[in-house]
Amino acid sequence: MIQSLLVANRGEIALRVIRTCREMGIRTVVAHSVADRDSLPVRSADASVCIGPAPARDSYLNIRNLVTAGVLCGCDAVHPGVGFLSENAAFAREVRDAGLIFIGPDPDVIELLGDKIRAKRSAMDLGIPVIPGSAGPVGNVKEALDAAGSLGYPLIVKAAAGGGGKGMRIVRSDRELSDVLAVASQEAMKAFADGTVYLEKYLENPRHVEIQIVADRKGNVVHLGERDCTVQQNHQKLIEESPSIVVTPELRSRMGEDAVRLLRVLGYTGAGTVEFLVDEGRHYFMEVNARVQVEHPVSEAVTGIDIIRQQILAASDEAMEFRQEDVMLGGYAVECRINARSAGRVTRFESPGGFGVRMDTFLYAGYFVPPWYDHLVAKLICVGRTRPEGLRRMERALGELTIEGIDTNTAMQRKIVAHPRFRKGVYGTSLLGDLLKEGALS
Amino acid sequence: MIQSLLVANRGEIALRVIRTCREMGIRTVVAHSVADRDSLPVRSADASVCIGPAPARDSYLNIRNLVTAGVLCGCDAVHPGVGFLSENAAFAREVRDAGLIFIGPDPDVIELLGDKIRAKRSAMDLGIPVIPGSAGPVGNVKEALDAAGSLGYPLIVKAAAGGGGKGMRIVRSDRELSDVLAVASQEAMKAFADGTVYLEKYLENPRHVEIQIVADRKGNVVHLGERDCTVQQNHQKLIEESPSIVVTPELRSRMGEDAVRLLRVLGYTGAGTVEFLVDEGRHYFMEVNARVQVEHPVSEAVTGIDIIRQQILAASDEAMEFRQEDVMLGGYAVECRINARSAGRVTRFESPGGFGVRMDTFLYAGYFVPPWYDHLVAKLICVGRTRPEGLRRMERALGELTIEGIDTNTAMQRKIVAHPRFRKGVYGTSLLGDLLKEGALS
Amino acid sequence: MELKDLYALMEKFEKSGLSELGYKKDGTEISLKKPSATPSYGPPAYPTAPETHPAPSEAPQAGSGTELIRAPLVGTFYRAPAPDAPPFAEKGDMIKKGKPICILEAMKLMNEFQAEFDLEIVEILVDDGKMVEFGAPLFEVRRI
Amino acid sequence: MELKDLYALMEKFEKSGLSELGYKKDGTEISLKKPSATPSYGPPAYPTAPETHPAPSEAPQAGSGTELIRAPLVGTFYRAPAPDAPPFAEKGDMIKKGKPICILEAMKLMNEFQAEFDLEIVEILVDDGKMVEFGAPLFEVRRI
Repeated sequence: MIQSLLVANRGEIALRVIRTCREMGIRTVVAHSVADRDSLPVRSADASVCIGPAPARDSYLNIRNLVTAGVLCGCDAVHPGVGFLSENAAFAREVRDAGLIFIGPDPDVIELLGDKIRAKRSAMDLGIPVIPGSAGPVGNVKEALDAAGSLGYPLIVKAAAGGGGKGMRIVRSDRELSDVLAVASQEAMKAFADGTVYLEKYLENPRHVEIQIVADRKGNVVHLGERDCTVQQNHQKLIEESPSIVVTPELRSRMGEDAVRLLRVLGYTGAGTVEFLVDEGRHYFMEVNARVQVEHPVSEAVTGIDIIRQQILAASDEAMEFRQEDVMLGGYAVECRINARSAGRVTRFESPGGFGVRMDTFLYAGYFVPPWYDHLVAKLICVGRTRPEGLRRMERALGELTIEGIDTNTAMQRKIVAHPRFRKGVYGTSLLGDLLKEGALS
Repeated sequence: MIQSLLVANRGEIALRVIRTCREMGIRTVVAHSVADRDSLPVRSADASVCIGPAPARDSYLNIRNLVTAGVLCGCDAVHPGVGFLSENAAFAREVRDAGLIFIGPDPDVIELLGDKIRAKRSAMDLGIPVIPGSAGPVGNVKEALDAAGSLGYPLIVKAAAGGGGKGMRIVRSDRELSDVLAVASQEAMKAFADGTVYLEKYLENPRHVEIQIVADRKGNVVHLGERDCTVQQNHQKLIEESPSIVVTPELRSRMGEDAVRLLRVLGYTGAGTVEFLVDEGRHYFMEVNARVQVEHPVSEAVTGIDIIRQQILAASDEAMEFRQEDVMLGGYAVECRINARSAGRVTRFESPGGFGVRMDTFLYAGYFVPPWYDHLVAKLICVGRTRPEGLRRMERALGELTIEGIDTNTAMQRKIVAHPRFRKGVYGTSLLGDLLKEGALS
Repeated sequence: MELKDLYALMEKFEKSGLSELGYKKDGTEISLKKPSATPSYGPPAYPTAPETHPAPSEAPQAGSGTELIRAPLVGTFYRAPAPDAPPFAEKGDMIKKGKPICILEAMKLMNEFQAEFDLEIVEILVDDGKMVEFGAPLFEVRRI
Repeated sequence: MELKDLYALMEKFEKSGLSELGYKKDGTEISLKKPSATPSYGPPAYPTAPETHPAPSEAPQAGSGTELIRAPLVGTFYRAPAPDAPPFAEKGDMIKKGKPICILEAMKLMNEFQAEFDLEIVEILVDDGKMVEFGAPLFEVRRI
């Protein structure tokens, strides 16, 4: 069993990992940049080590300093959190080569899943439905136009190494395709050091639904139901729910089984997410996130399972504490991401509380939110026996959340949660853009 | 359905009621004393009304002002919370006579259950096991000695109208009994304006286990499992758990059925608790608390049922939202009561968070804890799949709880939760006294 | 001015409701100041601002030479013994100690309140028939 | 006014709730002021105090005329190129720009660090073989 763990991340996910480690009796060392010296994770951990200056490329992305810190601080494992190096195969390899346990899947699996084209082919090989697209990368305009001819518009140009909307373009004609191909490729090259792009049929307004997987090293692969992450702003998730209002028990089984089959074949271990688009009752494989996700508490709420604990047990070669048939999906859970819109000192912070409310945050009164990193500052999770009950609770809890000194999206989240279209549940990924256009959120 | 509700209480229970009302779309008016003008419940409610000066007898116990406030503020219901007037039949009658709904059982039922001797007889009539004792009140020393002769020592002298340890005395000989009878009666008279006392066999070190009941006005009476409240200091509960480590599924059914039978026969409605002592695998009826209890969140955690909501639905003549067979007891929950040991200004307050943690408190940084009222300032509830998991989480969460400016029992709670004897689970109501004597908590 | 005079002044000033004091006489100059009420503690500002009831007891303040008569219970404020009767007191009236000045109705009981001393009604602070909470100012009066 | 009077006044003022005091008489001028009570922000004090690593970068501070050379990476600090070799630098040594002063080992790589200017070693702040975090002060030096 792991005795001492380096947390190679910051913010709420670092605190999240520290909390589970404390409950498991694991010593934590948190790696931090100069800007995060006074952060709550640093104060909460058993020890801390400064690994670089404020800019992430020199600290949280500094593989050499992170691995050295893990070794010299006497850790036997490294948790990469989310973002930063969490899906970086080279980092996972360096951690392993230094004799430490990387909390995540094997580097080769990370690498394969990081290539969106290879991941999609793996799914296709298993007969998992995928969105029709080019068979592989499109190297030039001619190849692209040929593929487009047989697929039909609208299409989406995607980066093979991508994520987060970078290198992504929607095109509706040969002309547009010819125009953006080079731009998308250059953007991909800049973001991921890999300019490979491919084409996919563009679904106009689908639901984004993903399956949470946990897998150990004894061959157990279990899914924890789905999360509906359809409410997105510029491909960034804002609100996540489980169960999804559009997923029937039959669809849940099909998606769950597809996700389990895929990750079993790939020899995946730890926590991972298989992302699908759902359109008119059908699901299409999109990609795999080879790490724990920001929205994992939603699945924890409906299953009662601590996903970070399962990651750590899997990495320790321990068997999972349950089987698929033990996983009971109960009630409804929803998460609102609270994002900062400005850096600055938090002058007042009051957390919501009471029945069915969970708060994950690294904020405290007096904390200075630095301008260097991701804008996520808190995750508010509410449960209910039903979706209406859970959403009423979320409205109530958002009303209690008080953050002063910095600007946040709390008011906008309240408006989304209260909006009749969101409440009714009939919408696709365009919901947020539509509401913004209508001025319904201002 | 109730539209507008007067909260005739303060502190965390007032906030608890306001939260559920907000989720149900019910307007809240909170009644407050002069001392509570700046309290979080007052700020959180839709409206507030000052009903008297700081001392509770002139404000929170002032029936005339409370009922008048409810009527004049346009409320159609009154929630009495816990303590204060929550088990006062006269208050319930005044509320009803003023044309408002009292959130609780009928005044006659409150009155019957307030008389511990009558309540015990009701249980005996149904064949529910009770602790052997005098058949009724003991009016003088001769009656008492006669009863003691057939019962045998040790015995406990109890006030018929009592609760909270007042008028209670343990006696181990005729001599002691003769000595304390008058004292106990006087104490009872002073505390409850009724000097009636009776005798019961004294169980040396039992478990305190209670059954949570919810009942509607359509004849549905359902139990939500048990709470183990064995960890007590001077008859004041400190830590509550569900399920109890000493309750087998068979015992749970027997206790649950006994509790349901009793409250069904009495025509009980709303939320109530049937308290038992458990000794060597057997349960003995003790009394009924005709109100919601401080520790109700423990049962909410293991059932997913909002008990305050059920109270309000029952009082509105709505049918319960579930049947006994729908109630699934899942996992484990524990509550630690955080009590202030001094009044004063809270200079820093940080709430614990993360998976499996619920916080109910009316504290905030800058709040002045007044010296006038009950010392309970926060309730920390943790869940886990098992007792060890839930207790590890509680230890972690207590470690995160930061309250500065006033003295609290947080450190003592951490020591209890961490103590091997508590962890092992083999103890009775004397646990806390024993640990204090040993110096294990200082 | 001697130091002991200064000490006495400091003490008086501290107990007063003043925040600053300046004094200058015959070459003596004194200035005193209290800390401004930092830090700005207080409960969180909830989006739903609580309604306030008629005449909350914070305001208004009594003027110089006057004092406030406050509601000793929660009830409905009546200025007259019956709907068609003239009010007990009008602005400017002189009321003898023991004479009724208003009624507070609570739980269908009409509670008559009398002047506790000879007084002049400077201002009537609540409208007839309105609810008052405990401590709400009813009249601004001047002792006579 | 004598000094002892001033002392007495200071004491009284300190104990008082005042924030400022000015006094002027016969050519004597006194002004007293307390620090403003800004809210004491800062992270919560967790019961488990975090361990600190050797030479946290807050302390020590460079003295007057000297400066600190800090660790540019996380690693193990070595004063000599090999266990049996003499140290690159001792306290009091004058080191020419470009000459090695220490090694930081990270991921089995020995990273040699050179003096960036001519300098005198005033103090060696880390023990040989100890771990240093990013920014940890290694040497206090004086430019020459």
